[in-house]
Amino acid sequence: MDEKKPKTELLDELEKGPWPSFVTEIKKATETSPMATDLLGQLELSYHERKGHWKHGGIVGVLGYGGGVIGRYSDVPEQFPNIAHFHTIRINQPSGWFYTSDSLRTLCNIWERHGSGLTNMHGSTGDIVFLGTRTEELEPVFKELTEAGFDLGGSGSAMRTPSCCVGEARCEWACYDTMKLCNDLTQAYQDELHRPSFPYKFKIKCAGCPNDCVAAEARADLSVIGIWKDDIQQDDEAVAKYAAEGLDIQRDVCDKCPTRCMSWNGELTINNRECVRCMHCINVMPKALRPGVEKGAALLIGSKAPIVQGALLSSVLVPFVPQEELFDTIKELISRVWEFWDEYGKNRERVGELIQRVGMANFLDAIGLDPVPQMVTAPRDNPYIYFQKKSENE
Amino acid sequence: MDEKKPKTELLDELEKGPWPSFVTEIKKATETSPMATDLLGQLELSYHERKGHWKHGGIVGVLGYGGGVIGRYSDVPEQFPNIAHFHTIRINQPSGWFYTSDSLRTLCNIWERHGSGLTNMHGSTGDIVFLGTRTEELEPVFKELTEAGFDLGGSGSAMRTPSCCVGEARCEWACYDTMKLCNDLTQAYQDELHRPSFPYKFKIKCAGCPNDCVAAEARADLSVIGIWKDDIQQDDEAVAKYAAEGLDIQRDVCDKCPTRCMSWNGELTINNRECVRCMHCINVMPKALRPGVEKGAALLIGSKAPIVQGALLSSVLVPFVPQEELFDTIKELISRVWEFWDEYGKNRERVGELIQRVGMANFLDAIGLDPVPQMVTAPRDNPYIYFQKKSENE
Amino acid sequence: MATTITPKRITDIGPPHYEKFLPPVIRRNYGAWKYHEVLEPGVLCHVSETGEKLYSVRAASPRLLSIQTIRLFADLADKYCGGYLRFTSRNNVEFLLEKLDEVAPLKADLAAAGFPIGGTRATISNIVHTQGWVHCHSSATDASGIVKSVMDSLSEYFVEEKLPAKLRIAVACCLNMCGAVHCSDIAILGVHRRPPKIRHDMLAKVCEVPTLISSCPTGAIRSAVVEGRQSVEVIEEQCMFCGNCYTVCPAMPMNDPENDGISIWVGGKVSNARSEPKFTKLAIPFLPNNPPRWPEVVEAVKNIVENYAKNARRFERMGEWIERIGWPRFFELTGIEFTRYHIDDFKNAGLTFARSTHLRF
Amino acid sequence: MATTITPKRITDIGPPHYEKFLPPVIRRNYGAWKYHEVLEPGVLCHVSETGEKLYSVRAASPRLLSIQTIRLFADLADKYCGGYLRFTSRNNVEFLLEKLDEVAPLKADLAAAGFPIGGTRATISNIVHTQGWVHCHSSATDASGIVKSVMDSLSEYFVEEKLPAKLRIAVACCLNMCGAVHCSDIAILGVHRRPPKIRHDMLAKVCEVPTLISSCPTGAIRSAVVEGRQSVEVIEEQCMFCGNCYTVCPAMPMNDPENDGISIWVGGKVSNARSEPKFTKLAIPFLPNNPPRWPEVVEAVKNIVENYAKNARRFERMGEWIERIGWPRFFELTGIEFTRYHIDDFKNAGLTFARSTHLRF
Ligand code: SRM
Ligand code: SRM
Ligand code: SRM
Ligand code: SRM
Ligand code: SF4
Ligand code: SF4
Ligand code: SF4
Ligand code: SF4
Ligand code: SF4
Ligand code: SF4
Ligand code: SF4
Ligand code: SF4
Repeated sequence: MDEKKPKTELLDELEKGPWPSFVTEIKKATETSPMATDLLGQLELSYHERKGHWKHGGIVGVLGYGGGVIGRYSDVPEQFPNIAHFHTIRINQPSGWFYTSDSLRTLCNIWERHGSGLTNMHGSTGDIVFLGTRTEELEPVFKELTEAGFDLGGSGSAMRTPSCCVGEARCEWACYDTMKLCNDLTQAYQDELHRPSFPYKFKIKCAGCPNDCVAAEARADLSVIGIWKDDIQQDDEAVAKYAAEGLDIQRDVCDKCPTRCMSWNGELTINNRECVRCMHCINVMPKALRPGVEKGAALLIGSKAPIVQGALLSSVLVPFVPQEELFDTIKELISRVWEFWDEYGKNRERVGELIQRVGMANFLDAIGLDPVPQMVTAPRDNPYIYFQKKSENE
Repeated sequence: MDEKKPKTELLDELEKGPWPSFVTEIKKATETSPMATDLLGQLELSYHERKGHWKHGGIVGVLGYGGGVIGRYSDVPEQFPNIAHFHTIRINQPSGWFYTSDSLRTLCNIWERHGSGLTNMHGSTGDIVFLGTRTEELEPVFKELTEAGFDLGGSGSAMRTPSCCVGEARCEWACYDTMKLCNDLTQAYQDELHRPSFPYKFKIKCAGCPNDCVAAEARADLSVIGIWKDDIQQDDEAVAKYAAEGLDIQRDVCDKCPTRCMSWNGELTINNRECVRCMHCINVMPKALRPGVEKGAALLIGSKAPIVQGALLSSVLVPFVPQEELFDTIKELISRVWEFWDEYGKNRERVGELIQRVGMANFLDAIGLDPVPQMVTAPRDNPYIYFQKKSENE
Repeated sequence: MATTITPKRITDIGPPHYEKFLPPVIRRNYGAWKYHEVLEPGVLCHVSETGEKLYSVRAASPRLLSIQTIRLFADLADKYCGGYLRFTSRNNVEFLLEKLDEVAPLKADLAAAGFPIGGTRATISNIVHTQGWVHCHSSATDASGIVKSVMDSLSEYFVEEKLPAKLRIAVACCLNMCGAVHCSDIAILGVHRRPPKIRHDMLAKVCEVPTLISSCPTGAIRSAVVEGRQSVEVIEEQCMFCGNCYTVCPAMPMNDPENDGISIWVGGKVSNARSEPKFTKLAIPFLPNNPPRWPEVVEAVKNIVENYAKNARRFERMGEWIERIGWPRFFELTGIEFTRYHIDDFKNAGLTFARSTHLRF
Repeated sequence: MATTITPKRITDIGPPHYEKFLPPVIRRNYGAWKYHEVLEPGVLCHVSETGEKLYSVRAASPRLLSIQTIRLFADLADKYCGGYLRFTSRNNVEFLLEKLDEVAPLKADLAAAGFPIGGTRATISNIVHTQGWVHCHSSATDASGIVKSVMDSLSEYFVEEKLPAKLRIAVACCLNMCGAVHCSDIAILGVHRRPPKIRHDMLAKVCEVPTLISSCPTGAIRSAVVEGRQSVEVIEEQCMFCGNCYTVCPAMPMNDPENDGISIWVGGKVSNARSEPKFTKLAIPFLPNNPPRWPEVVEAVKNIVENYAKNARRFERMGEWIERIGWPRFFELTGIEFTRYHIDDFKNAGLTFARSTHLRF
């Protein structure tokens, strides 16, 4: 490319230092894309003026899809004509973010032909993000992507690409096959992903165990978090070995157990009845302790970022589903949740907010789940009970 | 008295069993009062019909006072004419509920002359409660009470009689003189007690230490709870003696310490820096451990029962006031709190509710207190900050 | 104009000063107590820095006392305590002795008069309670009768120290919750389950309609004209039976013998010992009002107490025990059913949803 | 009517199936991993029930990657991993090796290309972040530049295991908080401090006024006619600068270089290990936007990290450490000022008031 390099005295500062530099990345991309050059220029301007230079939104997309593309236009297009349009494309990542070098090269080639050559690997939701192209390139990109076996992710009031931790592919603690479940759910909900028809966005994340390496607890409308029902598997010899190697089992394991249900006197005893399956002891002694053998997942509902009613963490909806039953149970449950949300959800109201508004008990009624004490940290502490008129046998 | 005894087959059941019976008490009172007889009759009726038989309120009182008497009228006066009126009188208890036998007899005599002969020793707020008299008896009772050195308590939207734990009179843990403070405050606020002029009630309770034997945390608009600032006083010999006598110091003391800041290996070490002064270790080993010597109290604000905005616990307003400064500090603080409450409090809005409505920071501004981290369990977790326009040097 | 000299009316004198009610041993050792021992349930011995000792004997009281019984207490105080006694913050009566050898005879006299001795340390002390049908217009149940029935069945826990820790029970007869019902190990609470029955005939005369409407926390009350009269109506689905409307307006009575009853709450506390003060949480949403002995309530409380006694660790209050074993296990052990009513739906409800996978099965 | 045969458009195929991207060693041992070891920061060894081993080498990525760099990664995967690699949930890249002796040369190649290796176990892993000035219209600050500046100063904590436990940092450029900023050990958050500057000229044309009004959580937006045009006005005192109005209406821009800046939050987590997941809490309400290096932000984060590194116990996450020592001490140790802004005044604010005397001085 023979574009003039913009002056980037501020951004150049960000090429110094040990951490890999995004500025270097953009500069690299200028080799193949004039968009990258103008991005550099506009960004330098933002750095000088301490403010962004993008216009508000703009709806663009590919035929038949209602999402997957975030429209973006420069507010200084005269100065930076190559990024007058600078839309991003969200692409369903393969479960667990595994790739072959060939598949990556295919993606790079498509993006060299049709976009800025800049990506996010990956977006915060988990998608492959192609960063910056023109409206007229969207259909060609889409065509080449689908031909290569890739498809768009979600945006707007739609299902978003589910994501998962690496799970059974590389983790001894996975209590179910996270990658399979994530893939199956992504495939099952292609329509909901591509054609926004919900009150707001809906995200699913699948973590293989309570360590929650995909941060489902914090940012999924439906969190599937692996857990076991029986006792921790314990190898006493291996425990002894950790102790011999200098691990302070009392201080670092027992005293950090949230329920203090472990005791150590040369032998480790776990009161599994009181264990809350937090993973700590297993994390510290992976060779000695392992999740039980009766495996499955807890289904939690409703986490999200703070806008507008305050951030929510996912809360327990079904305490345990055996691994074999996960896919079917989730599909059934989701269909009931969506039905209720469709009918009662307000515009831009996430599922978690809806539940808070209508009350958990009413929500459970609507989706046909019985209340169980695992759903709450404690029963109500206020006496404001809406006693129902037709009460069973009270 | 030669009144006919009513039939009380249901109430009679409540004279059986080991616990002292209130029915027996009412029956005893019939010896001196026909009101007691009719009370028995009406109560038996309530027991049959499973509902109360009192009319709604009614404002009665003594000259110049706006409270201290709860008006009460039977809704079946034809059946029970002696309790057609059945007002209660609330009387300031002496601090710590100490009495001489003579003072009690004086009270009994007054009440024999002018009322039902039934009392509560004491009401839930702490008052002496004279249970049941006629409107025309109110002035005579009041006259005799004041002559005997007693005065009325509060009711309605007024200050209520402060109360306190036994404190230095009989407790080794009192961090300030609860009875003196309680008495001084009661005397200081006689006008506010007797002439309702607040948006709602205002209660003060004084506990000598964090054990809070007067339940201030739960039910006082201003809670004064004794605490010390320096280190727990520790007597190692006495500790050793407890251990020798069989106390499991590790399990029963260290493991129950909320911050686990104690350790035991034949010698007890307390990391006083992390101690939250919960009292547990002191409670278990009163001969070995004692509060520190730098004593005073924490001032907490705003607890109350659930009506209407939900129950509140008292929350920290001033983490520590040295014992000598308590009375003056509280008086100054209360005057500022009342000023703000007077101006901004809604009708029937307790101080705790007001603070929640306007925000703690605004409340602090208004009463001229600086925010300190001890006031909160944690800083805010939502990003909805009302940044002020004129911000200092941010 | 006739001039009659009236003696100046005495007002605003406050309570008598406590000092004159303190026994000499206390006056001498005020602020100088060093430590205490519990000699047996109900008998405390406080030892001063000077070595002096004070013996306190705590006896149960029904709180609702006749002047006859108060005179009896006064006589006992004269006989054993130089005329001094006190009441506690839970309405027990305490006799304050200087001599240990007078404790036994005092105990005998109290026992003979029907006043059990106990309530110290790891016992069930007196039940803090309210007026009920004895005096209040608001009550959904009686208070004293429930207290008597429950304590009759639990009195062994008052006179003997058989519990892991203190257990504080409270009774309140309506949602106003006079007392510290909202922070008790076990709370017994009268509840209504039907909306107010509006007295359209008198409403406009006795109540200010705007105040009434704004008194309802859920906005269930609407202004309405009924049979040509200015009145209000209640949207039934929005009413959660708090009774606040009745407090401000007599024309909104809540009483309903068929639907009023009792709820049971557990796990609250006020002390800061170990854990922070806690609110009481719902255990049983509803039990019938069954005077004179409230057998369902007695049974329910006893069941909870016995499970606690059997399973909690030493020094663990009810709420601390439940937090350790988890609520699911509490419901399992007690056999209490977990229902939709247990799930909070008030203001901060979301914060009670289980927001982790810390799960016990 | 001309008939052109168009090839059927491929849609709704979803992502490629992951199986074809799994290296053979994983395919063979899928679901059969037994345990793992961390050989050195950034190098994991997973051992299967069968005894087979998988070596994973984790390298830092700026996340914003050019196709040039992705091709470089692909080449390295070909060279060492039979062409297989993956990315992590925090945007690092992981090379998956069967042979231990290829780890060292791979590391050398990565180092030469400028990609540090680390991020495992008790380190600071990659900063999860957002678009900032690179792509988003909402941003109150940049994201990538802050990440680069902060990680430059903290990279020792990535490549060496010098911390008591994992430390997760996140950056979001506005209150929408894309990512898990609200549950991170340290969160860096772009904030506005002035209300939207209303574009009355275009408002009625581009926005639906009722939707706009109802978008404001505090009800600060009112309909108004300005210079004869239908528009809105904002009650300044009621605005807390959330930007939700701008999300629904382009005529409400929030950008303001003088007043936009950064806030710092601490003590969140998402894992269920030991303690339950926690929200991040406010540490510093405001620091200026100072590109290209944000020295104030770097300094503030470093200060917090170093205090944590020095004072926390092993296995204690940031939030767990602070809860143990108490917030007063956190503010004391870090020298951060506690202000009115730290006291919550949002919906459930009351529950953050210290409702006990559990006090530390
Ligand atoms: C690209 C991405 C950030 C990134 O750099 O990675 C992103 C970018 C935007 N997000 Fe996001 N969000 C992204 C992940 C998230 C996440 C994290 C997640 O999904 O796990 C969250 C928090 C979790 C959640 O959903 O609550 C998130 C919470 C939001 C919100 C607040 C939603 C809420 O209910 O609280 C908004 C505002 C909105 O929807 O109106 C938002 C809105 C936006 C918009 C569309 C801006 C807007 O005002 O409409 C941003 C477009 C930026 C741009 O120009 O490209 N974004 N957003 C992430 C999506 C990439 C991907 O598909 O992989
Ligand atoms: C007599 C007493 C109960 C008892 O048997 O001991 C009592 C009795 C009444 N209380 Fe109470 N309260 C009594 C202590 C309490 C306490 C405990 C305390 O003060 O420590 C509370 C909880 C703490 C608090 O203030 O929040 C309490 C919270 C209420 C409430 C709810 C107030 C609130 O803000 O949540 C009401 C309703 C109201 O004020 O409208 C109330 C209202 C009432 C009324 C006046 C009924 C009414 O609807 O207006 C009761 C009159 C009963 C009667 O006929 O005698 N009473 N009330 C207590 C006063 C005796 C005394 O002076 O010593
Ligand atoms: C007499 C009394 C104070 C008064 O001014 O009247 C009192 C007196 C003592 N209390 Fe108390 N407490 C008294 C009501 C309370 C209350 C208030 C209440 O029950 O409504 C509490 C808060 C209860 C709660 O948390 O719900 C209370 C929580 C404590 C505690 C903390 C117990 C705990 O582990 O949570 C202690 C320490 C202990 O028992 O080890 C304590 C300890 C004591 C000591 C040992 C203090 C001392 O050294 O003298 C006294 C003898 C206690 C005993 O009964 O074993 N006192 N104590 C009250 C007796 C009430 C009764 O008749 O039963
Ligand atoms: C590769 C990755 C999953 C993936 O599918 O991509 C992963 C992989 C592993 N995690 Fe994780 N975690 C990964 C993100 C997470 C996240 C999510 C996040 O950071 O956004 C969390 C939640 C963090 C939080 O709480 O804020 C997470 C919380 C854990 C924990 C719990 C740590 C704790 O004490 O709170 C463990 C257990 C441990 O480290 O002892 C764990 C343990 C592990 C183990 C040891 C599991 C195993 O046996 O293979 C893996 C190697 C960890 C290591 O780095 O030392 N992983 N792990 C993610 C690597 C991200 C990165 O590049 O740094
Ligand atoms: S969430 Fe659990 S199963 Fe999944 S990668 Fe992390 S530790 Fe392994
Ligand atoms: S998993 Fe957690 S709760 Fe269970 S024993 Fe281990 S440390 Fe304790
Ligand atoms: S509150 Fe403290 S000082 Fe007062 S009586 Fe109870 S233990 Fe003693
Ligand atoms: S007073 Fe409480 S916090 Fe302090 S050392 Fe004793 S048990 Fe621990
Ligand atoms: S709890 Fe209710 S019914 Fe009972 S005394 Fe208090 S106000 Fe009256
Ligand atoms: S009882 Fe309470 S909720 Fe029902 S109408 Fe009256 S005030 Fe409203
Ligand atoms: S955090 Fe805000 S500014 Fe940053 S990408 Fe998300 S929506 Fe845009
Ligand atoms: S920024 Fe938020 S609070 Fe301010 S006007 Fe807009 S929506 Fe309302």
